[in-house]
Amino acid sequence: MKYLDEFRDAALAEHISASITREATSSSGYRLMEFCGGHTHAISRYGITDLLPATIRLIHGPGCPVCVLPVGRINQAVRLVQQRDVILCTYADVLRVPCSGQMSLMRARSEGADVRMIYSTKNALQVARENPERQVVFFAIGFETTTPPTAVAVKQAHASGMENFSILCNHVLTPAAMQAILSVRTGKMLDGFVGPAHVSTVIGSKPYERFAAEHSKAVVIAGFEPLDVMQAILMLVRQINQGRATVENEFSRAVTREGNLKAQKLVAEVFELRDAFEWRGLGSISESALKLRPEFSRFDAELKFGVDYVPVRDHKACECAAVLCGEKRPQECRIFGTVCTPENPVGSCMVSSEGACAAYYSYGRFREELT
Amino acid sequence: MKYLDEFRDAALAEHISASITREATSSSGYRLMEFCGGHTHAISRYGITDLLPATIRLIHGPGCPVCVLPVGRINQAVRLVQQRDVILCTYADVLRVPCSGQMSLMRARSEGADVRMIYSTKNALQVARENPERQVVFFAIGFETTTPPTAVAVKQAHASGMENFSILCNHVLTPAAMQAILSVRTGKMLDGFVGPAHVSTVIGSKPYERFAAEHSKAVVIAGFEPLDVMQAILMLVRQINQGRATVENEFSRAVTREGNLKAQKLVAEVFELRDAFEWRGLGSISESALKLRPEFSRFDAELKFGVDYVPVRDHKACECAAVLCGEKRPQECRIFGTVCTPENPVGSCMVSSEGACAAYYSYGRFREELT
Amino acid sequence: MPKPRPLYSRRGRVEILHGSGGRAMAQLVAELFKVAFDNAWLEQGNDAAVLPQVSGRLVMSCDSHVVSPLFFEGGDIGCLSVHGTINDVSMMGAQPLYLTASFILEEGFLFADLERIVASMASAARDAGVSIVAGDTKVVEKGKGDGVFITTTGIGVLREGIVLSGDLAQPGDRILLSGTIGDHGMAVLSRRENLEFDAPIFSDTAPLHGLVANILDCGARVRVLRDPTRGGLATTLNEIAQQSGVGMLLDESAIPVKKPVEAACEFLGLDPLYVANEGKLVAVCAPEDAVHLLEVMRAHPLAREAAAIGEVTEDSRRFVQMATRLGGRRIVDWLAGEPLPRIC
Amino acid sequence: MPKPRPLYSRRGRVEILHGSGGRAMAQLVAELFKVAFDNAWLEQGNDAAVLPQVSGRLVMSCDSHVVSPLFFEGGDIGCLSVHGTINDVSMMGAQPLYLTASFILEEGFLFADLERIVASMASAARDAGVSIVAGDTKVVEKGKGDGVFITTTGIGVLREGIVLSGDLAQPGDRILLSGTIGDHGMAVLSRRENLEFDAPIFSDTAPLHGLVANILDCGARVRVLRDPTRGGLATTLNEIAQQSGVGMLLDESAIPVKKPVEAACEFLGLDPLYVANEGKLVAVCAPEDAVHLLEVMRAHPLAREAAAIGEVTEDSRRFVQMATRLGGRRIVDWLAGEPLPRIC
Amino acid sequence: MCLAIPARIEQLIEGDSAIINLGGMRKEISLALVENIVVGDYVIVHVGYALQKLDQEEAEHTLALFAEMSRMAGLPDKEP
Amino acid sequence: MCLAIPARIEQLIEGDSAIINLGGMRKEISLALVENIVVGDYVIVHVGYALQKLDQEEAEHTLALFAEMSRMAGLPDKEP
Ligand code: SF4
Ligand code: SF4
Ligand SMILES: [Mg+2]
Ligand SMILES: [Mg+2]
Ligand SMILES: [Mg+2]
Ligand SMILES: [Mg+2]
Ligand SMILES: [Mg+2]
Ligand SMILES: [Mg+2]
Ligand SMILES: [Mg+2]
Ligand SMILES: [Mg+2]
Ligand SMILES: [Mg+2]
Ligand SMILES: [Mg+2]
Repeated sequence: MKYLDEFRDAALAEHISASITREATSSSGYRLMEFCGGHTHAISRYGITDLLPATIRLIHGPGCPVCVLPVGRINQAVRLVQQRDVILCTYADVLRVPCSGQMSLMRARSEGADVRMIYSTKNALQVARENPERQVVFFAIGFETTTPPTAVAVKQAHASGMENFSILCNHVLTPAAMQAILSVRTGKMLDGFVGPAHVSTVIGSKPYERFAAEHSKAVVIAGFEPLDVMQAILMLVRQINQGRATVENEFSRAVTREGNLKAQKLVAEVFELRDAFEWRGLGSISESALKLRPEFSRFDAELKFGVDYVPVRDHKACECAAVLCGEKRPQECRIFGTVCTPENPVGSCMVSSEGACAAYYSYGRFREELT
Repeated sequence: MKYLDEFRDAALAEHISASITREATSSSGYRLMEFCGGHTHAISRYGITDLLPATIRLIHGPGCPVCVLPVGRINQAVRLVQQRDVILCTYADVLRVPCSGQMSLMRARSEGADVRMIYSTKNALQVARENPERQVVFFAIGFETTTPPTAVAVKQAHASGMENFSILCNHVLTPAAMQAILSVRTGKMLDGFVGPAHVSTVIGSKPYERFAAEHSKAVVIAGFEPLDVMQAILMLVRQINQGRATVENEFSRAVTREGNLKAQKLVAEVFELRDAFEWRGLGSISESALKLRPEFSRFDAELKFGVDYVPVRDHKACECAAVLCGEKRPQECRIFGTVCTPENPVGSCMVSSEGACAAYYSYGRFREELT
Repeated sequence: MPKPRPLYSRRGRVEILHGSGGRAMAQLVAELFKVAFDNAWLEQGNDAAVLPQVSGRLVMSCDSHVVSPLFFEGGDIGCLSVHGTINDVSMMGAQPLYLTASFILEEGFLFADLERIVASMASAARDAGVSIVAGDTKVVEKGKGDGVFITTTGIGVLREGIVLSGDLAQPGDRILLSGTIGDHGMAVLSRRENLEFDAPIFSDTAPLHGLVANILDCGARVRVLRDPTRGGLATTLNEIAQQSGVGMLLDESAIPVKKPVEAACEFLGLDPLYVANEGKLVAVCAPEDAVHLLEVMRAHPLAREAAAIGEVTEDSRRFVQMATRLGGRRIVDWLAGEPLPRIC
Repeated sequence: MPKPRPLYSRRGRVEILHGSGGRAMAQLVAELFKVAFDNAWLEQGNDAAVLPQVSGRLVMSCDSHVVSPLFFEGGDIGCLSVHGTINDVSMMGAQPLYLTASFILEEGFLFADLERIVASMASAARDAGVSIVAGDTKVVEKGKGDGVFITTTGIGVLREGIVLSGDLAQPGDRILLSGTIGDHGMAVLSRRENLEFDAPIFSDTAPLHGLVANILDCGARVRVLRDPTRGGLATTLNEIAQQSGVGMLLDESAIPVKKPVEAACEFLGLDPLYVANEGKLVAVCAPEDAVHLLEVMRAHPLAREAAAIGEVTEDSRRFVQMATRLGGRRIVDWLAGEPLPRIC
Repeated sequence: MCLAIPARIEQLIEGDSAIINLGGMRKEISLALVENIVVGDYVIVHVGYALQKLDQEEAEHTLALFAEMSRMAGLPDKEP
Repeated sequence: MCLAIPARIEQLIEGDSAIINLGGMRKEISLALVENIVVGDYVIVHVGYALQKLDQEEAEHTLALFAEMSRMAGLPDKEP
């Protein structure tokens, strides 16, 4: 597969590895946050840790939309689909996220709720067209990548006068999360970020510039292939060694400084900033999420069905918040691997294979006895 | 079972049989119509034919609500449930009645329509209560026995302000059918009727008096147990031998001259006469069926959903019409037992075990080679 | 590393992942099925069970069980699925030895119900002396199943000299029935939605191999054994008549039916001849041996009410006829359609 | 009396009465199943099949098949249900002989589809030299099934001296895989609603007993054979590691995956290690015999792309680990949850 | 037509309903179509409704008539 | 986060859509979020939408950079 296989080459990996090992010699080490779950996944799946020197300390970031969704948001969707005769469509990733009362959308389905897995917002519109007498709600989640497709769907529903389609909007913003990370202890101690890949194809590299400028953090935007991640680490090591803090773009084949203006425009037409939004782990962050603009408010399932968001506390043993801030490693959660497993996740980080806990459990736990 | 077992006694049957044999000696024979499918069923199931002399010729009447329903009425129900998102409830007997295009309500269900078997009108109301967001239609059929329970259901729906319940009304009247029989050739040749059992518990014996008075037909109202039927035959033989033509009541344990006035009143409150109704076999008969009174018209599914009754011809080889008038015996239909079988009925008389063709096929066909 | 907690709890429900072949399924098998069925073959956890060599002809049969409701007076889908297949194997005269059991679970099915069913299967198998040596678990999406379907296959061994088959009935042979009919079907119907009624009616579900062994050991010349399940006694007799190319003449008054079963049938317009049984058998035997065989059957706890109900006749049309209790005669036909309650 | 017309036609649909045990069911069995599967045991129409005595240990296994869609590139639920069970029997080293097949049909299912499926089963059984000797047909109400579910149980015979079991893998043993992984699962997924894609991907469904015979005849010391079906190669290897109390170390670059399968997996966020196969096997053998065994496997048409993919290690934690193609190392865990397409 | 069965009223229950008993089978039915029903009465039950009260005297009368007719026919009485 | 894959545009189809080809796998995607796409372009596909056109020159450049960095590190070139 062109533009994939080349970025998974073992010989090149060995070269980059050797460079990193040779150059990452600072005795204080390199505390680097891979912002995205996509990076976390690549690191785990390819065993990249084995190719890095001990001076490199990789810290998982909050860039997994499923992981950062607070419990109350899933509760809200479960309540809606259980109490009203709606069809709830969503991406498969969301189905198994645990919420209050040992529930999840998958379990709600198993008890009779009409929850459907879709691959694309197109499918959700299709479901609405095929069930004209029923209400179809799309549970929309994701960062700036997944938001434009939702915007397209809402615009299409608007244009065709659809009465039975709406969304539960949980779209969130990456730069706001990065900003929030920088305000916590762990964040302040970071030396640099492996910056978002696909999010950056949409928003461009420009939004990160203030983190370099104002917080003196090195940022290298990197693709999700293993060589991308390794190269970004090398580039970060070099910036740090040189005492620089700038935004560099390793993923230049897909990311420009301005990003995808067409997509940005579409999003801006349909959505506007929420005053604040609660994130799991990061708490309430102002202007960190989107809501539908007033002219599209009839597609807002929250208003349409009067289902309010009610914040709830995480499971009392759950350390997802700390994990998402990079304050704890998965194996430091005392229910990791016992009560909380991929089959029976207690926290959201154990659900997606991009979640830090799931990634460590599924790919990395052989290291445990070794460290 | 009290009031059942006593009326199935073999020794008494032998006695009555002997009486009939001794008395039914007219060389012109006795042409008696058992009006009801209930009688037909008892005759077949107990092998009563073996207990009667050759002079007794029993002719099946049209008293089977499933048999007399014209194809177009089933088409109407199928159309409704296939084209609209309704739940259609009906008695099991109706499910397999064939209609146009090799369809039936059962087949409509197998293709996805929501058709539900109920045992009582209570169940239909229950379905409506449990599915407030859907329209529930009760396909109401039957003679004067089944009509009062429908009336009760409509009144209850009315009283509780139900918006999602309605009926497709196919309730028909027994005396009108008896009148129609008397206007066809076979009917004119009859010597007497074994008159309806349970219908008469509701309407009483009085409505039959004109058939005795005006048409000089002997009528003996009889229960559905085998001794009831045999006793009625004996009573008819005696009337005929004596040249009398009156209404006698063998089923006096349940039938009075006036019938059940409370039930009659309920029916009259909810229903009124239709100008005319088409019967299979008997054609259109004026004032032979009921419709909802104007004050209950919002429960009329025909009006509510705009599904008209469209008369259609029976299957071209089907002899149900002739069988229902007593003009042909089942085995005289050329598709009997080959194309038309209980598993794959072509005509309605092959569906219910009270239908003349089904009864003959399932219980009596061993006689075929013997005659 | 500490052991992960069990993946199902009595309060939980079946999820798609319990049938996906992964760790959740492995744990379900280990914690539920292996424990309940408790035998070395399942314990091995291989793709197939390796069984000892048997001597004699093998007899093999299968049935899927889809009963609704799953629990009813006198039994449940679990014991039913064990008895149903044991009985089919037994009807050839074989000793049933091993079963496989395959579960198709609907997403959302309660584990508490599944446990109850599995326990019922385990105890039915134990009582009957057979082992459930292999199994399978699939989970289908909500709305694509009906709680649980269980398919069992049984094998048994047939000793030399036993020849039973539906095509061996001969004119003159006697037809014996091991007890009352209609109990199972009416027990299930009495719990069916929209029809519920109360009655002292209990499914007759039971394993018949013990009774069969007695029948085969008594020396009677038995031609056919068959359990009148779906389709009822009427259909089973028609099958035999069809296979053997004979007719039959039954005596209605000789056919035992329990009072409440008869009453419920009357009420709903059903004929007990067409209602399913799960612990009864029909035996066709040489006329000279009928009296003795009937005695032998009646000595067994599962056939105390056994009765001679008719005889095999010569009839090229293969009609099963019956002398009615009123003194007439009629056909007892195959079941046509489904046995649904009538209102007319 | 003339014969009634057939009760099903290609244009018709399954109705409840086809499963009620009456004449409609008898005709369906006679006109469809008996004709297609065509053997003396079904023809007899008894409660169970009486099979000849076999010599050797018996091997028995069952599987329910619930695949959706029913038809896919390279196969359908029919041949799958035959291969699936034959393969489980074969994995113990046995020669599969007889199958039972139980059908749970959803009301409204097209007879044309059923005929196609039954024909596919018949030809798969014929090709594999096994007979379908007993069966069952149930019909469930519309909305309580999913077209058709097929449960098959197979028995086979195991000759003296063959001992295969999942608990026999030893540190040092080699792990061989008979060909590419993920073909079946992706062929099915490519036809799944909301996910449809076009790709030259074909289910690998195939009967493996011929390949197994060659493997057993070649003299190699084989410890375990297993077909990596649901849960994929990853889960199968974990099962073996679990049973044998060992670890494994795989070489990612040695595991064959067809290009389009790899691409489709990438696109949907799936890992081919967890995608089902229906015509592949894993063999664990003594290290000295691995080269020879690989040659033998590659000589068989169903294993031309066979590969040595790793070795058994000592590991009390029973981890299956893998050297990634990048040069790192990771765990290859059991399948957790269901293999659903990811968007993140 | 119109399958209906005589059954004994075992218990009157609220909502103008009753429990009938037929040979040990008990089921709830509606009394909406009949009047003055007491426990011990027999009613003719159809689709879950009592259609009419059974007149027990008339029933005995009919049975007596059968016997009498037989006698008139010069046949032996039915054995008890 | 945000699984996305570079795939080649094989065919433009009506409704602002295209068929992509990825290693032989073909699927319809939407082009609603991108502009000026022609057959032969590579796009980054996410949940059925092209998110961005892939800049093939930049890709080659990045790969060259990898090689160069290795050379700078004094390691042998990757074999072709
Ligand atoms: S192990 Fe589970 S509960 Fe603990 S931090 Fe991870 S996901 Fe949260
Ligand atoms: S055999 Fe069939 S078509 Fe002919 S009269 Fe009877 S029911 Fe009608
Ligand atoms: Mg297997
Ligand atoms: Mg069977
Ligand atoms: Mg059975
Ligand atoms: Mg299996
Ligand atoms: Mg269901
Ligand atoms: Mg049987
Ligand atoms: Mg198996
Ligand atoms: Mg298998
Ligand atoms: Mg069977
Ligand atoms: Mg379905």
